[in-house]
Amino acid sequence: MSETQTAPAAPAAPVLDTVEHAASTPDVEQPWAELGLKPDEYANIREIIGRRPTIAELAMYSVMWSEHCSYKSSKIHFKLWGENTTDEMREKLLVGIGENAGVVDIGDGWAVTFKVESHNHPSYIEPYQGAATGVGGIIRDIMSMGARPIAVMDPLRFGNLHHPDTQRVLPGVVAGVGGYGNCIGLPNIGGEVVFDDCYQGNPLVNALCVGAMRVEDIHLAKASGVGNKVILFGARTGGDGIGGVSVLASETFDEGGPTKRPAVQVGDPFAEKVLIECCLDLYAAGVVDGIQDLGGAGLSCATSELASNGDGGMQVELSLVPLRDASLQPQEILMSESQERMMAVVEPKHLEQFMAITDRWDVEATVIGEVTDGEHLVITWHGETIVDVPPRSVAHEGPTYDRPLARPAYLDELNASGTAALAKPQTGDEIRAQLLTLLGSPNLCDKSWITDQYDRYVLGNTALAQPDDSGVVRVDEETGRGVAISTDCNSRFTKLDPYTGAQLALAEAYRNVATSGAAPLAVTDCLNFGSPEDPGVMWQFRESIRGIAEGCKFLGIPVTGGNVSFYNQTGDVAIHPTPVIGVLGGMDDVSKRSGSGFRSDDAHVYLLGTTRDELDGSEWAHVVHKHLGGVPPQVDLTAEQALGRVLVEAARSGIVEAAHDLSEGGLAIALAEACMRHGVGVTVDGLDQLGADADGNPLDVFTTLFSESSARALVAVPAGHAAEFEALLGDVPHARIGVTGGRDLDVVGHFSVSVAELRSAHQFTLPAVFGG
Amino acid sequence: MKVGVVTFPGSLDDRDAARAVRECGGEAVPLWHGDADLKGVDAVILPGGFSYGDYLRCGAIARFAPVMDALVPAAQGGLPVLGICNGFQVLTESHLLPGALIRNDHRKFNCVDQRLVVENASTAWTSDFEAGQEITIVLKNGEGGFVADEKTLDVLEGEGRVVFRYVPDADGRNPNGSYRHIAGITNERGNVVGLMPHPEHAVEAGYGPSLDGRGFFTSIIKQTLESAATA
Amino acid sequence: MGSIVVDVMLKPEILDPQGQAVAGALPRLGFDGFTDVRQGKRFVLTVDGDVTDEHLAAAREAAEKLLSNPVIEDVVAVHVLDEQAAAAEGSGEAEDGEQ
Amino acid sequence: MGSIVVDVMLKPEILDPQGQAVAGALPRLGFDGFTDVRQGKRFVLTVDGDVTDEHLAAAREAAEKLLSNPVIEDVVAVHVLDEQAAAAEGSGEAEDGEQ
Ligand SMILES: Nc1ncnc2c1ncn2[C@@H]1O[C@H](COP(=O)(O)OP(=O)(O)O)[C@@H](O)[C@H]1O
Ligand SMILES: [Mg+2]
Repeated sequence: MSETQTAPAAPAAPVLDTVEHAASTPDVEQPWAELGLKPDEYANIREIIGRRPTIAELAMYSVMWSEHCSYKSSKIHFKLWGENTTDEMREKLLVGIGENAGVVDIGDGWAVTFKVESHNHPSYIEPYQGAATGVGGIIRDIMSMGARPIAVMDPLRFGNLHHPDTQRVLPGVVAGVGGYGNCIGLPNIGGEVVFDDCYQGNPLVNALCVGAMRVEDIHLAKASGVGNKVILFGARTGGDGIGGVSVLASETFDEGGPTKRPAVQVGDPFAEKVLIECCLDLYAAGVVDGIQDLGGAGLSCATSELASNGDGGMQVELSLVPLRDASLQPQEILMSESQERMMAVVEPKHLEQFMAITDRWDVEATVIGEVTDGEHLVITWHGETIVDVPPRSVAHEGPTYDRPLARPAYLDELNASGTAALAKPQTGDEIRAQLLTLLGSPNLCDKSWITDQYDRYVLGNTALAQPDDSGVVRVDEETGRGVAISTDCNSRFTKLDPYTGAQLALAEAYRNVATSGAAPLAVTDCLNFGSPEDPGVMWQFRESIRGIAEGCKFLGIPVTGGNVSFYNQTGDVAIHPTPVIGVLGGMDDVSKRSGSGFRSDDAHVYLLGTTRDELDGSEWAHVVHKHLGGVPPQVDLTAEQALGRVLVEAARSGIVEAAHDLSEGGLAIALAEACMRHGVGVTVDGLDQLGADADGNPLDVFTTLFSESSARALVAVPAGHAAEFEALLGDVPHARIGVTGGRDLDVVGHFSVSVAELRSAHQFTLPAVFGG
Repeated sequence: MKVGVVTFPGSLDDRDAARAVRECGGEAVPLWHGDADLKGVDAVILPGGFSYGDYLRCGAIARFAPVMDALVPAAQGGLPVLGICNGFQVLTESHLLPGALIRNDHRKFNCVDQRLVVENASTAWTSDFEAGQEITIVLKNGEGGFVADEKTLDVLEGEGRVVFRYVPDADGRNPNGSYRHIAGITNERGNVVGLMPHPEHAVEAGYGPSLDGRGFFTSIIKQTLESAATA
Repeated sequence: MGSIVVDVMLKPEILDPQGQAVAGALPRLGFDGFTDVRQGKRFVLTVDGDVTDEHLAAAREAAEKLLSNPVIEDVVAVHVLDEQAAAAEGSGEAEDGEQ
Repeated sequence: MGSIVVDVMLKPEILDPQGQAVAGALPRLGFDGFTDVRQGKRFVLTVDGDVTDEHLAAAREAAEKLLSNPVIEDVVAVHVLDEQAAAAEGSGEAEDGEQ
């Protein structure tokens, strides 16, 4: 049969929207609104490139200018980071904000990089895969700095423990975090599990990864050197991605159409494990000039960022991209968020060796383009140009908004309704009963149902993990040099006062790290908020950043990077502002770290810091009275610093038997946890004299036990070292409140409870809900 | 004294096993899954991890790696082999050890400090222990339930080839539903040992629940030195 | 005693790392003829007595509600397991009679 | 393009924690009629062109060698997936035509 004449009319093949075609068809209707662009943003794109964008260009701009990739609502407030970073703070920073992850000098030629990111919305839709790919994504960020990933953490927030949807979301998220992390072989060394009704329709799944490398091995995401090859390697590209991709799919095809596009990305931790080892071999061989992970916005992001950060342009032939689904259109390939992919820039003379290494690991690698002179990112499809743009305009010069902000009107009333009027327990028996209630409450109960699903030992360098105050891992096997990390945020405090609450989160993470014996060095943050279009939320956001930035300046530890997650809300109702803060500290020898549990009898127990009447926003008010109101505890960063110095110094001298920070649930919970850890009791005395209210009157024992004043820690020191320890304390307020030993937590004159009873109150909450 | 440690794609605890060998005085030799070459080592460790993602069945694909073509006959000829966790799964899939490991009965991955009883202290890898000794090492897996038919179980018991048993909890349960609380077994000759828990995570003070894992590595090192001396 | 089989597969557009691992292993074992492998789940639900239409309807509902995750999986078949095949399953014989 | 289905089930005497979990969950969702549940694996192997006897033989061999572990599992069926059913799998429709 002779083709063209007699064949039935083929369905009109969609015309390839080349640059040429776009230039000659300026008036074509384009789906910019469906892709989430605003009219002025679309106009802006036309102005930048001097014509209408091709469909491929439109795809790139729309994903790169999305809130997630461009930080368009938040960027304007980021200048607070810079303004609050002193030269002294910068000195320790080998790479600062703006790269895939910041890098900190920890001494002896070692560098560490760490970052926390959110994967909230995908984890609500498909808890297992959402959480798994969240872990996978942050690990690639760390790899792309040239580091070997050495540990992960997972700050998690869920709705009500007893809500049926929590039964769906929590086990899936936990299995996903574990499924990915365990299979890829990274120890999970900590995180958070918080339950609050505000997260019911919008749980928070944040993931942190830390990596280590020699200082000289730092790699950056840039494409330089004309003629250098651009290589895509790792998994094949499929139609994975949410939102935009499906818009494009339906845009281009009316009927019959291509295969369906998945709404959910599926992670392949095995592929990523192989990718890690492969990348490390590539780095060791010195064959990588620039490197970038593929995460949100996939190839659009990787190509435009690499080109934008380099000194030339880039040319890519998109049809060379290995596909999992042959029906993908070029614009879809650009937007696909398929996991477990990386992009490298490689000098031609290293190409052969590069390919030999990827072959050895059975990793598919394809040269898809090269670095060019000039300043354009040019992408072709079977030789025809479909993208020709200035890469900076895609990657770094997206829109920025100065959105209106306003202090929410409800705050006055909320701040006025403190806990003073709430009924407090009067007798020792009542205090005892409330202690047990709190110990079994969702936020304070034993989390091992969750954390036992995570491998905390793999790699053999874990010195501390859950349930201690921070995760501590060795970096250098010769010397024991290593790092400690803690993530924290009490979002009830941020709800009451975002500035103070954010500083309290910073202070808590700082304190946790110091409690383990590490000197705090640097900060990462994951800012989880509601809609930026709500002025109240925007105000919370700005206040939180201000709190963190000013707090960091005071403490002398720089923010190295982080992540912003907006639109965490159900209908009009936003979650509590939740700026999760991760603090990283360094230690010369992590075998000297302090654990949180009492270990032996007859150690002296000290309470360091000042206890005030601070029950507003506390766990006690939340659990016992379902109350949230008043003002959060006072922040005293001078006191935090002094406390931190003592804790680090004491650990270094090897005289600490246990150290535990005080946070949710205050002294009572800290004591109970220290006893339960290794089954060693404590006799506590003299609490009646310990704290004072604003007028200088002594606090009642209940308030002393449950207040959540910050800048406090519990330390146990063997009697023989007590004098040495006291000499270290300087002007840090302190009191010797007890002696370890026995099998009970005995608060003399008030109540006594056996460690066994503490444990049975503590252990069964999660198993009762999720099964044994 | 050279102990080979095999790396499959997806092996995770290979570096840890090598470190444990070194910590206990041996030389660790990396072996690559793709090479049918044991490099003249005196013993081999198949480490923990998720070889090939453990996607089909744990250890099922690793079994067919070229290195196994060399290892299986060597093990049958008496070369000491220790399979830890995924390595144990590879050994059962290769039929060097009987039985199989299935999904934990509670269906969750489980990472705990686990008490074990050493039942057989005369294998190549356990001679530094005493029979009846209790040790605590790390257990971490999703598919650690040891199963076999009754006959096989009886043979294992009868021939003293159960090497480790979990110490059951107060309710008489072990951590993964293993039949007869079996945590580790050996072959007839006593040179091939497989177990789910991880001795390599209990060899250094400050990194792991105890130092009880050292016995595995000191046993094999001593035994090799002795047999070299008598040879 | 009757049995109902429910077959669940990942949606075709969803990445299947398990199937890929098998697909990668087959050629290494000398099986070259297969171009793709997908791995799914097969549930066998047992009922007392013969399988009724109610049972089948319940199985179909359970398949959608519990046995599959509609975000990533499809229920590709719900059918009665015939006696003979069931006997073979019991005795472990391979069988290609279901076609 | 043809496809071969390989069904693998745990041997009846082997504990099946996943099947048990499903069996436990069904009554909680109001499905009372099922007395037992077993969960197995279903592989779909794709070949270029039509399925030949050689393909089937290779699939049977792969099923015994790789896709199942004879110590704990049985290969309960190896059969050609019929076109119609395959189309339904593609489109994700539930289907009880295989009976
Ligand atoms: N999702 C999680 N993943 C890993 N570890 C966790 C998780 N949630 C809590 N943990 C660990 O449990 C312990 C107690 O948590 P938390 O009470 O939040 O500590 P703190 O109040 O000292 O920050 C810590 O070691 C923490 O790292
Ligand atoms: Mg703490």
